Amino acid sequence: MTGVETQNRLAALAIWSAGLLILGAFTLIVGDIFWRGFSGFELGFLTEDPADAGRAGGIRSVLAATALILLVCLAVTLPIGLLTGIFLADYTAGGGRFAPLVRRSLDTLAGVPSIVFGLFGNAVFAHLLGLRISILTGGLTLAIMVLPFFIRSAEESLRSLPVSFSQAAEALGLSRLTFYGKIALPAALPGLMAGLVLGLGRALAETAALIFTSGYVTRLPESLLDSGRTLSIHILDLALNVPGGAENAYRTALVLIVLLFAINGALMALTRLSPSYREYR
Amino acid sequence: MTGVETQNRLAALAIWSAGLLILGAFTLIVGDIFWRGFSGFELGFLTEDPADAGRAGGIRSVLAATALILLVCLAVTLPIGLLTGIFLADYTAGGGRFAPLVRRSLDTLAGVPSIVFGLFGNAVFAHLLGLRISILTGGLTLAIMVLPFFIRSAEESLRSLPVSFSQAAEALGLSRLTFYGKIALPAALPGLMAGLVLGLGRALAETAALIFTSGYVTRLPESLLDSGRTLSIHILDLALNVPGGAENAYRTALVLIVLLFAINGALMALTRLSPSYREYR
Amino acid sequence: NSSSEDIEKARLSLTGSSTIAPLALEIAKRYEAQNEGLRIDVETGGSSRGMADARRGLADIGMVSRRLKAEESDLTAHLLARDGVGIIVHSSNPIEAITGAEVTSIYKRETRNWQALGGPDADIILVHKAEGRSTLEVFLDHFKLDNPSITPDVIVGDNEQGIKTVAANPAGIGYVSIGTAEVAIENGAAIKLIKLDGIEASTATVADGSFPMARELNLVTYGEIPENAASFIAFAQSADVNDLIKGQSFVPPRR
Amino acid sequence: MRHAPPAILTHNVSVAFDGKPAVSGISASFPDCAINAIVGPSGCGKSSFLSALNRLNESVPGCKVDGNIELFGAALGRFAPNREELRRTVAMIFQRPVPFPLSIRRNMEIPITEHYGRNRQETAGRCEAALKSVGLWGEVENRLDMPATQLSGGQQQRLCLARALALEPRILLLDEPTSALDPMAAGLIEELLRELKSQMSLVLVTHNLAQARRLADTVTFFWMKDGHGYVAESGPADTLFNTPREDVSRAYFAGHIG
Amino acid sequence: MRHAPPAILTHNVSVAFDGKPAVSGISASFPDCAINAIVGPSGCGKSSFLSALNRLNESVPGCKVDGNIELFGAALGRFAPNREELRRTVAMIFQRPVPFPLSIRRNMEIPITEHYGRNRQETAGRCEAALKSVGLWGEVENRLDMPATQLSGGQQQRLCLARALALEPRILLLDEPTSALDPMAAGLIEELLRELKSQMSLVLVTHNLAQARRLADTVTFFWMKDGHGYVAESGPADTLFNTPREDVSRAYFAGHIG
Ligand SMILES: Nc1ncnc2c1ncn2[C@@H]1O[C@H](COP(=O)(O)OP(=O)(O)OP(=O)(O)O)[C@@H](O)[C@H]1O
Ligand SMILES: Nc1ncnc2c1ncn2[C@@H]1O[C@H](COP(=O)(O)OP(=O)(O)OP(=O)(O)O)[C@@H](O)[C@H]1O
Ligand SMILES: [Mg+2]
Ligand SMILES: [Mg+2]
Repeated sequence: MTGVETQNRLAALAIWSAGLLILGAFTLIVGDIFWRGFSGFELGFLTEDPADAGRAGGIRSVLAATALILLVCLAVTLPIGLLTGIFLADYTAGGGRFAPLVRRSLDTLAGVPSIVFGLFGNAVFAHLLGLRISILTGGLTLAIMVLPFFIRSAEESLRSLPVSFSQAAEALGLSRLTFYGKIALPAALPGLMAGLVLGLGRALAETAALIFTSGYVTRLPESLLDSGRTLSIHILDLALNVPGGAENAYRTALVLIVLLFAINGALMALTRLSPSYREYR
Repeated sequence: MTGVETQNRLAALAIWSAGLLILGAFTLIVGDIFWRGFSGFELGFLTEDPADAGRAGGIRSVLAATALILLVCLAVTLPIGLLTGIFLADYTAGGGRFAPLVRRSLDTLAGVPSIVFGLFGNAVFAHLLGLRISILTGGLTLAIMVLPFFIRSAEESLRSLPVSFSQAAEALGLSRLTFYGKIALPAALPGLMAGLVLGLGRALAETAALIFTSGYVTRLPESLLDSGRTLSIHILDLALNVPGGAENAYRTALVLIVLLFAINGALMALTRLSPSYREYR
Repeated sequence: NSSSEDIEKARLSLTGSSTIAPLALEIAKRYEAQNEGLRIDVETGGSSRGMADARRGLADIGMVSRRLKAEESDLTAHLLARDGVGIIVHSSNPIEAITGAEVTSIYKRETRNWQALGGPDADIILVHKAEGRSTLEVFLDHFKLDNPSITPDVIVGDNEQGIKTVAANPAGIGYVSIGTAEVAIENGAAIKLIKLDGIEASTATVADGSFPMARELNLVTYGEIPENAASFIAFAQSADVNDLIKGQSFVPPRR
Repeated sequence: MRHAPPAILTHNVSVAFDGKPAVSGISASFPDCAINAIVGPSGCGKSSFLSALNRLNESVPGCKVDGNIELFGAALGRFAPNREELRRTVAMIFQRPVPFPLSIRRNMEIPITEHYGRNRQETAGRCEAALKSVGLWGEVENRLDMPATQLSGGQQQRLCLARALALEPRILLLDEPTSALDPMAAGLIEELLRELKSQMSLVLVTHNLAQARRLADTVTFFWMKDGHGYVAESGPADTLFNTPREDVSRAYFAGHIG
Repeated sequence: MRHAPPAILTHNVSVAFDGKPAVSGISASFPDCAINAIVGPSGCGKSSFLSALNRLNESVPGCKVDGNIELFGAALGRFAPNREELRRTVAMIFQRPVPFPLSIRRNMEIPITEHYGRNRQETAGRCEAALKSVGLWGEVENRLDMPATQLSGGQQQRLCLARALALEPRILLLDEPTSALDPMAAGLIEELLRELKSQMSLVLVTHNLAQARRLADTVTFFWMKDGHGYVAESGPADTLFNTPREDVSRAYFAGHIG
């Protein structure tokens, strides 16, 4: 059957085409942003606050608010996400019948429209808990949104570790805390980082959930209880509501993408520093 | 060191708390939607078209448009996603130096704000390719958005298969097409389905990318070139722009969540039918 | 082939302000029902997109939720309805009326406590609209305020958001679309509309022209108006749609 | 009058990973219709050498095979026109049974239709014949649609054998095929191999010297020097087990080393 | 005058998975300061039994251990107040070396600080002593911060031994500790085990009869009946290898079965 060789070649062709198509789409979308965003981009854009509804000035305060919101989001997502990831990956941690329930809940939450999270965050954090429309409220709401993604990817990366690690740790009489803290999480670092990058990406891209929670203010935030707008909301607002805002919208999108690259690169570099790295490409 | 036992107990406590917290948040958010959405819910809500800007009537046409957009999205995502997933998971398929580039691109795309996809889809599909604001344009735009997520999870589930499968297939002289089509993809089904559920969830929840691409029209779509609004846009519009639209917004959210559960359940049931299932919990 | 062209001809597209879109959608539905074979697609994306798409010919008609500015005179505005902007406070606030001078003084942070207006001893929480919102422009315009001089506690984007914020802050004050506020009050939101300079803030006073702070909801066209579009605009401006306008909590203009 | 050429003849074969040789200078000759055992300690390259015989390590990145391999007197390239044909003719069984996570039927059918085309009746016939030849037919006849992974380890290994035999190979490579099985299951497989040697040439890598003693017609003994494997001694089983020539073979077969 | 109690004494121990016994009725006695080999074919429950000795299979869901186990004359529960103490005292080495994917130093330090607290100097001392005792110190002294996974297989296994020895166990369980190593590396480990037996009791599961002959003081031979393992014969190594009593032992040690 020499048809097999032909088949192999066809398969390779299809697979490569798909890879190229994705790269093409990426180039088109990101290239477009770079192209338009770079024209007339000046460094002052990063150091000035927005003026004239965002048409003039820069995005300093928006960057600051974005960073703060991300930090709040991370501060909640990381511990809860890792613990829940362990919960799901490790049957002895208690998984049993309960884990599938949690897993199903997460999958459902992942599909809830973000506007619903926005309304929820507004009702619960902003009003019920009295945190107002603020960076704190926005970060907490984002955390709830990002958690389903982060948890699932934390679960996957923990699950992909060989069971022999856990067995060897038990044989050495190590506590579960030691095992997870010093062995499993460091070993799963590359996967965790990938999950974090995805989660942060989603957080950076979010708008609908933040409109009701972190708000629109373009003043430089002074505390976590101040309102502040993120890069994505700034882009949305410039694109939708501000006539003549398109140029700065693209510039902001450019900044956002460069930021994403930077976060991605930084986390990967961090990963490469860990001795666990070589084992798990 | 009996501290070890205490540590173990503390770790278990923390892990369980995290699991419970997630379940609590889920109950709160989804419970709220169910609670409010159920009050005054009638079956006619599913069989009538929206009236009075969505305050009255039902969501028949919105459901139809949503289904069509999802189908278009799936028709593009599934083949391209699977092929690209194979490309990334299988070094011999060509990965090499090229795969990390594709992987990085995908991670970046995953973090691009959806409004940018919306603008892109509007410019490229709607106007450049002349597909207008339509279900087709919306579905294609969604596909580009969902692909990064689906591809990464397809890659993960293929990668988690034992290499011995691929080795055994080679030893039997099977073509790569046969191996992937008849052995690897069926074996990776549970993971693929989970990825699909996540991707569909994201597609169902999307708004910003669709406002500019699939549109706002509430007429029952007659072709893929008609404009049509999805459940999420309907919810957003009712919540933001239609005074007194909150009730029907919650009812629509209820339908959306039940739909998600149904899709999730159906895909899992499908998975369970496959003989590969038992091997992989 | 010719039939598909016919379908092309019988298509009319509107895009723009998300505030107007629900109303335009209802009007379009009624008009379609009266004109067999015509299809009207209403899309949204904001006032600025409405104007941009009308100019580029991507839409037949744009929707703009404010009066056109002088530099936008290349477009033709067709008044569809009015929307009053009223001052709201928390329903537990005893204040029932306010003057223009008091509003100015509050928003300039000269008056900081409700006591100064005869209310409770509570620091006023200022709720303000985001830049680019037409309600904001109407508000600034009416009180001759300069936006950068205002330092609000909360900035919101939409009317619903403004209502939610004031409802949650007993010491809050804000301004929103009167029609939207009326519906919210009917649905039990903890806010109330207060008199401005002695004039009741209601859709009725907006309709009779006595309430001063209002915005226009316009359909806009660029250049020659095709026949299809012209007759739709005529319909949208006729008394036949008054019930729809009121249904969306807006106010029909005097015809 | 010339003898028939051996089933496998290798000359100076070496296998290297990333430039580092795992085995080198392997010259061996395995007759047809015989069980040819390869024995030797862990890591001396038995599996690497075995995979070279059906070019299975070609898809391992960084792996390079050098030297000459002849099958039934023809160079590897001339013997089988392409890789798939080669794999069909030179089958391979692994240490751990690898049933695909599909039904028993699908496990059998996929390779058969791949090589012989889609012919329902012929496929069913081949499938039944192969399962009978490994003694599995009676055990699974009525549950061909059950997942193959639910079979016991021994049954799984026999299924893998049947899957390969259905393609009518002329050479069967076995890499420690019983070392993960319990003694009864291993016994069944050993019996099977004895039956199969009337039809083909078998190359059996094993750690289990007792097994080699029981089964082998020829023995090739691998040992390690300078970090890579080489053939320390080879020949008829009797000679190696009873009168080995080399010191290292004598020590190994007497149980002093390895 | 009474003899010292054996290091390990089991009475009627059985291990079952999901209700299905893997081994049952194991009564055995392993003296201190000796290498006690467990031999037998695959699947007869050697690993399952070994794990029962330090309660390692307690965390395997569905696994149940029955019967009595005494260590140095004390019931398991009295011998070590809790599981962690037990694991420290009864160490276990696996077939494949399991270095954690961390530096060599971290691999050594984590268990030491877990059991003896954080004391920089004491930790370093224990670490060095343990690495010296397995002959690894000279090889890694200058690169303690390199990933342990970059060591060769033999070095990894010696690292695992050192990691366990640093905790000063009294019993060392070894589950085919050399079967994945090349003969030189295996030789080093064997030598090490011979040295260690002056300090503790070793239980060595091995497939390699030659290895058992070389090392064992006592031998316990597992065989299978009715789908589960049992002890067919046990006693001093000499007796078992030269004059086994049971038919099955005779056949197994002569290489006729298994
Ligand atoms: N894919 C690979 N990449 C790199 N090195 C490899 C690979 N496969 C095998 N090796 C190396 O080649 C050498 C021989 O390995 P091989 O598996 O052939 O030995 P073996 O005799 O079959 O051992 P065993 O009896 O343990 O199966 C080893 O040193 C091993 O590290
Ligand atoms: N985690 C487990 N779950 C279910 N069954 C198990 C598990 N571990 C072992 N078994 C079963 O217990 C029996 C004995 O297995 P065990 O690994 O103890 O044998 P062994 O003598 O060590 O074999 P080998 O020499 O192959 O290592 C086998 O039938 C196996 O299927
Ligand atoms: Mg091997
Ligand atoms: Mg074992």
